[in-house]
Amino acid sequence: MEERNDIVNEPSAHPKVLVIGGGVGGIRAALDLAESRRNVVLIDKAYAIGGLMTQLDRTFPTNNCDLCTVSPDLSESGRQHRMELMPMTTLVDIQGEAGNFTVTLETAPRHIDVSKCTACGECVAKYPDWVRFTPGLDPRAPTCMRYPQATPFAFSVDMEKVEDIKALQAVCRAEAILSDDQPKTATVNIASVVLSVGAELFDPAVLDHFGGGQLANVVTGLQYERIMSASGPTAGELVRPSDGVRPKKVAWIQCVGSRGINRADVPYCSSVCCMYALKEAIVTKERFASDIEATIFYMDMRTCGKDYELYLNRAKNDYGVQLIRSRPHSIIEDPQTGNLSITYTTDEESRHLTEVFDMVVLSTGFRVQESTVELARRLGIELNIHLFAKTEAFSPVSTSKPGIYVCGVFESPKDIPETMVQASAAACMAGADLHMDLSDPQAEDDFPPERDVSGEPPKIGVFVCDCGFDIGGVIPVNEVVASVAKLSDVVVAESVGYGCSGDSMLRIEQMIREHGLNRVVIGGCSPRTHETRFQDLLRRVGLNKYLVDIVNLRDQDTWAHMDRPADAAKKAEKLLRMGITGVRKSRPLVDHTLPVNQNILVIGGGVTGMNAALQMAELGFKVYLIDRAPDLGGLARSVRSTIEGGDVSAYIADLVQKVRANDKIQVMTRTIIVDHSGMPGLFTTGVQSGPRMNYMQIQHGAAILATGAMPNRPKEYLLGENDGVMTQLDLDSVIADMPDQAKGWNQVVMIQCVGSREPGNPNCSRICCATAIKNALRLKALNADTQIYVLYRDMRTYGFSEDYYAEARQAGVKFIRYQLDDKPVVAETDGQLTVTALDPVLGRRIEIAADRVVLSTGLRADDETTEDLAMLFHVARTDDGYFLEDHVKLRPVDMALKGFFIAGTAHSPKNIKESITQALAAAGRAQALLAKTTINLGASIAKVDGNRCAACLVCVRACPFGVPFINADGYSEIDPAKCHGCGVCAADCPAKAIQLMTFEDDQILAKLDGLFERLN
Amino acid sequence: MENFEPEIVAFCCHYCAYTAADMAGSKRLSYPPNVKIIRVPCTGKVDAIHIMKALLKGADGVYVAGCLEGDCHFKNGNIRAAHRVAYVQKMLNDIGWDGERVEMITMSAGMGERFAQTAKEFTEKIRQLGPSPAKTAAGQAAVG
Amino acid sequence: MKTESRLEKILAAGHMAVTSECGPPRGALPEKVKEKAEMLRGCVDGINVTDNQTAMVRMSSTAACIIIKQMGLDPILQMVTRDRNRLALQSDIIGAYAFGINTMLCLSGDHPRFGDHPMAANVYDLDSVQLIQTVKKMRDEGKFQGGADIANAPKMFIGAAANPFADPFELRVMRLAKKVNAGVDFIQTQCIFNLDKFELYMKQVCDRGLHEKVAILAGITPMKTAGAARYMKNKVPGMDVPDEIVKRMEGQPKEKQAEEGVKIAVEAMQRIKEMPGVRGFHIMAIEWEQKVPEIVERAGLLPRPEV
Amino acid sequence: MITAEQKPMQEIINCIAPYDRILLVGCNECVTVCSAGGRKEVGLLASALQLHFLKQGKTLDIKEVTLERQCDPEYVEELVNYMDQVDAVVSMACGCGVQTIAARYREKAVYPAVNTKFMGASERQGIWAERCQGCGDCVLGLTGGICPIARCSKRLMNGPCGGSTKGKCEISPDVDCAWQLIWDRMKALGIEKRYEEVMEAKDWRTSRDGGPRKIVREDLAS
Repeated sequence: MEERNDIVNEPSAHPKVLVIGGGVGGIRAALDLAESRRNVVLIDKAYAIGGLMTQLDRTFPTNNCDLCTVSPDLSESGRQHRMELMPMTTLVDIQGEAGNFTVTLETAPRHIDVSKCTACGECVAKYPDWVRFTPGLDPRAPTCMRYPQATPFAFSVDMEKVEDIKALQAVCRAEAILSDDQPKTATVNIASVVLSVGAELFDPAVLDHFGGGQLANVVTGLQYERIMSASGPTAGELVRPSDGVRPKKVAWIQCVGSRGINRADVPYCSSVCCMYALKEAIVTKERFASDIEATIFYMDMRTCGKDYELYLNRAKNDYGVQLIRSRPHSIIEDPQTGNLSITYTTDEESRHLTEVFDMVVLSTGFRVQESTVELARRLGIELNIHLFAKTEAFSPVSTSKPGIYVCGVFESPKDIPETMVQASAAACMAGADLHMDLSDPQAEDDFPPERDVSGEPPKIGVFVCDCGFDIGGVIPVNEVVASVAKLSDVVVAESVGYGCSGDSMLRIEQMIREHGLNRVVIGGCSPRTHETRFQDLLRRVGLNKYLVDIVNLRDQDTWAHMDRPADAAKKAEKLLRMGITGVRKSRPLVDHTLPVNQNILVIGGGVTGMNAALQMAELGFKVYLIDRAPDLGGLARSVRSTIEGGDVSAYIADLVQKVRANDKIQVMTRTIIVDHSGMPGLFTTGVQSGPRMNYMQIQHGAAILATGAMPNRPKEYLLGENDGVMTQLDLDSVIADMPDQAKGWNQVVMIQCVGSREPGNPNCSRICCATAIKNALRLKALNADTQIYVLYRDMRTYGFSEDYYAEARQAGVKFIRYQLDDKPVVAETDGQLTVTALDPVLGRRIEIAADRVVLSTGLRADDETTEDLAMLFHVARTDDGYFLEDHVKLRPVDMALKGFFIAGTAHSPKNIKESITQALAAAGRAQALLAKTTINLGASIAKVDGNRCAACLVCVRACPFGVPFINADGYSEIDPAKCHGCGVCAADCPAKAIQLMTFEDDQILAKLDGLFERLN
Repeated sequence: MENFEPEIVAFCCHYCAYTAADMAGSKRLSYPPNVKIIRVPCTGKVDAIHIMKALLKGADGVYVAGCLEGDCHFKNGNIRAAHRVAYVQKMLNDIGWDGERVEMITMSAGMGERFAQTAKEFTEKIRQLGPSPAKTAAGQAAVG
Repeated sequence: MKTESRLEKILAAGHMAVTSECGPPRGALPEKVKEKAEMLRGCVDGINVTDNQTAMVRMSSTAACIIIKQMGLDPILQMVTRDRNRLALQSDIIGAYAFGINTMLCLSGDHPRFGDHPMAANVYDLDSVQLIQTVKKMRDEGKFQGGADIANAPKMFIGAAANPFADPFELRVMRLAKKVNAGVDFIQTQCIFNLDKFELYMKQVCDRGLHEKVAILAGITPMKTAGAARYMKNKVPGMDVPDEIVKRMEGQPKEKQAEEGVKIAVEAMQRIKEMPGVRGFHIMAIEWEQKVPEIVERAGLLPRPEV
Repeated sequence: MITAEQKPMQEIINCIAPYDRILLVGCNECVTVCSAGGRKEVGLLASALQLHFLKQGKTLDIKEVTLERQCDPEYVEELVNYMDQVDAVVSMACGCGVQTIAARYREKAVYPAVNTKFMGASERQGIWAERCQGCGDCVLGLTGGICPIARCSKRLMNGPCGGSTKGKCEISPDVDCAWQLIWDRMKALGIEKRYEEVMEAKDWRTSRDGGPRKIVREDLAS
């Protein structure tokens, strides 16, 4: 990847996809496109990509530091040759149509030649005012880069403020400062556009009742994130802005500017604030002091994502976060202390309550920027009433203009995993407008030739990250470094800040060159996530990538032992010693590759599976779509209408017809999976099909699990005993098929969270609140006089479905809140159903005679199916039986087993629109994998020393995959293309003739030597 | 031996136990820092010699942590490992050591809690058993 | 007549022969031998003396045979190839013959694993077929196995065992034929409980005409208790005890089981008598020798003919 | 191959207890194949012994060497440079290897660390079974390729004894009845008839019974 500041006038023969917005969504979309062999231009008006996420301290539900999780992705983008990154660039014009647009892009001057800038920081040190960015609260961040791992890692000069350009140029030893840099314009031929421009967070300064932006200790959620962040203005210390003292009582106020009817409010729900407030509260207690009181004032707790309810329970039960259901109406500051009084009322108490806090965090939601509205106008796409990009339920990432797709918050408010899913989906759609370039070989190997280090004695460089405060906040990194610096063969030992940041990487490269290092030890986070990054670093300096060892100082030391810092430091030293002694024995190795099978197996023929199949077929892949049911359609066949009024039945019928008619899709119904083998890119799955259960084997390179979920039907509230009690799904068909019957009902009671959010099935089913509202509105439309009561715990009409919640209230639907420990009671006397519940507003129990009681039973995992498949495929599941993605945040459709993807309700409960989105995303991710013509098997394969081999056959018999054989020369031979790298043969070989590369015995023993301080 | 802090080596398979250990870290689950992990692709890779050498070089306890039965990424490496650990336990008993100093543990990648819990339990067990006989015996000197 | 054997004479005269056995004591107790042998006087034509039966050390078979011979009875010398090589076997045969012992049974013997010296070396220089050959060669050619001449060669009436119930069943008749080829004169079978299977065996024996070349004495064992029946069914290799026999024993109260056992034995003998090719009975009343006269009588085989 | 299995640990420990410096010698032939005395077992035994003596307070110096073949003097010669650094030798080879070392290095005590068991074949991973007793006069051609001497508990040459039950030997249900196997093979080969030919008493002179044996190939030995 090169940053392009020069004029680019691409010939139309090589069209590209334009991705607008360099946040996590845009990066994901661009990466997916580049991986699937499409050329991409990624533009962002900021001067480094990363977006909002890089400003966050930690993300839920894992409470990881975002910088650490996102930076490998950013660096990944840094090595994609098909990607042009254009920071400080905006779109000024677009002409043409889908498949053949011409866009005009304008790049603002940076005044720095990024190809020369080494990000040394000298310019800022000397002239801090001449830099531009204001991250978070402090106008002058410790560095002038937006965050330490910024890509590209170059500075930008604010020419407006520069008084003496010559002086500035003089401090730059790299001669990178350009005095006469000018804006540049480029026209590019593109096939499609992905819009991932995000949104800004609401500025609460306009709200008088919350201090109007004047109160020092009232901050927004994002400001609070910056305060907590290790790269933030307080260097990771949690202190009050007014006096720099750590607060003892912190309050969060939810829905600030959202779900409101007041001036400056928006009516929709911003979807993410409940979770981020909970996260900030937990992290506050976890990282700073468990005795800090954390109180959240909320309207409804909307923790309806995958496993989010568990997170809510953790916040309440394990961390003691106070949750007060209320809407505070004012904050008053004590001018002496800077403390803040919050006045609020609750359902239960009619009088005003007041409580004093040291600090108040306003959970502000998303707003579309004015510049985005302008961009939409320029692009010619329609916006919805809230000024977000308009999409349809059955085409969730398509804007009103063909060829322009949208993902992320600009489509609707959403969190990171949903953004990632949508980004992959949008990339998949945008990619379909542009043929995959299979003729072009994958240009990857422009690394310099490898230096032969075989004759050299080990020269080791040890580089230890402090990972912000995650490592450096627990152990004295410099002391630990000093303690290992004296070990033999260690030439350099240094602490490098964020090891994965651009400048640190550069520093390491420089040290390797300078000292002629031939072995490198990195102390930082888990090699599971960061090994590739540092392996690439070695390749860049001409060293074999297997000459580096990553010592897991964070995940397996400082994180786990933060309560015992002295012991953690000792352990860090020992782990580093192990790394050093181990890496001395490492050898240069060559990776092995195999061709990829281009077929895809889609399991599950519901809406999700069919969409994924169609999309893959569209992209030109052969699809096997299997379902154990006799017909396609899945659960959606029992849904008639979406909340927006879309006709689901007609949609399904059309979808089935398209799938059946597509000659690239082989549909196999009544089919079950019986066996599975192979490796990513080369799987073989055995299925039995049809009434005779005929066996056949499917060869495929990847698979999408879209097995769906089951409608829940718990035996509660007389369900199944009384005909007047039904589920929302039942009601859906009554309304559609027997409207006259429904019209005659006088009173209908709906009960939410039946069989969800309680012991046994602790998670939220996500879809039921909107479904209840949808059906309530449909009933009201049939007969406005029907009285409808919705008994609920929290109304979770996230995003724009909040509109329908408001509409339902206006239509006279009554909402009565109940508690888990005081559930409503449904009884039947003389054929009359009655529902009794405590009305918290009235403060007494009410009894409602009901013609129908409708239970919102939601979904539960198809436990049997997922268990069977998990066993067959060796993939993981959550505790409640849904498939588990590889990374809940950043890889929500990939599974840990490479080549496997999940989509739809097999992942977690979701509505049709969300399921389709994930289906497209899975298809996109799968094609990115299949676009690779070869699959890298790595170098971790077993190797036989023919001289030692006794041809005893132990390996031949021990290998779980039957790979070794005794060759014509009379010794065991292991085909590297077939070896899975488990090492069983190496462990069993009685002649010790087999070594598993990268895990050789001498390396393992050397690590033990390092641990026990027997260095030789 | 009031302040005896055992030194423990854990051979962890990449796919399950090592990931579970990372998981324990990301959940900030505390466990004894005595445990030092050596990553292996599969517990089936752990040679009986590795365990013996770890003890010889000074480990007070060694455990091998792999996937749950039936979940091995390589079909049955964890079962093989369990047999080897049993073999080493017998060998240790035969030479007058305590076979309890080595153990096979299984867990899935998502079981951060179990990783932390078993690390605690094993460390506690070794603490009860006391320092490695290699350390306590008089006249010990550096070996191998 | 090949020999002086009483058994040979009985058979030659066309009588149903009856033999029984007595196990020598585990100690130098000649009176024990006499006591047991005395019980059999007058009701059998020959008394087998076992050779370290079940691989437990007992008084030597040769010595016990001498004692019985000296009582005026007719011992049958059992000899297993497990404990002695061909030198010892042949010298013992000569020695026995020197005391007038003229009938013997050639066996391979139970494996030492089952006895009280499982650590003992397992000789098996010869197997039972080869022992038959050896004894025959000594008798008919007057030569040792190694080929040298014998002065006053022992003339032994040669017996061997056969188990009609061991596996593989199809080999049992062939194995009998092999022993016949080797020169065996009479056969004592394993205890017979499964009469149908024995009948089938005998039919095959007769079909091949083997019954004309060798005298087959059917093995009979009376069971004392239901427990014994179960034990033999489940634990003794090569023993075929049908379920109905076990059930029949179990169907009786404890005190009547012994009587039932005798009854089963007698009924079996009645039926076997009618089977073509059967030339007599070998009654193995282990540690229950006193019952033999009663059984022989109830089977209608008393008194024993004089020859 | 010749099979062997490691001696009880205590026995080995007792043997070497008087010594401080041990040469532990493996063999890359049969004992490697049967996982009794190859490079891996040498490493394991060495560490086990060191651990044992460490507990006694003694640092046992063990040198580990695995020879290509311990029963050839030329290979055994490779040990010569170690001999002045060790007090005793422990061999993990079969008895042949132990004796070859003993013959070459007369002044050093040599102890076997394995019990040499039998000539056998592997049935599957980790299981070896006896197949040959080296009788010196092979009868396999007569017995359908299954040796009654090595595989019948009683070395019976003329058919199964009365203890053969369902294809198993009377001594254990884990042991196949050799004669059942022979009979099955004979049937498969269509040579059942041959069974009835009496196999004469065997001449055991060609076996161990004839005294220690030697093979001399004049053409090679000259």
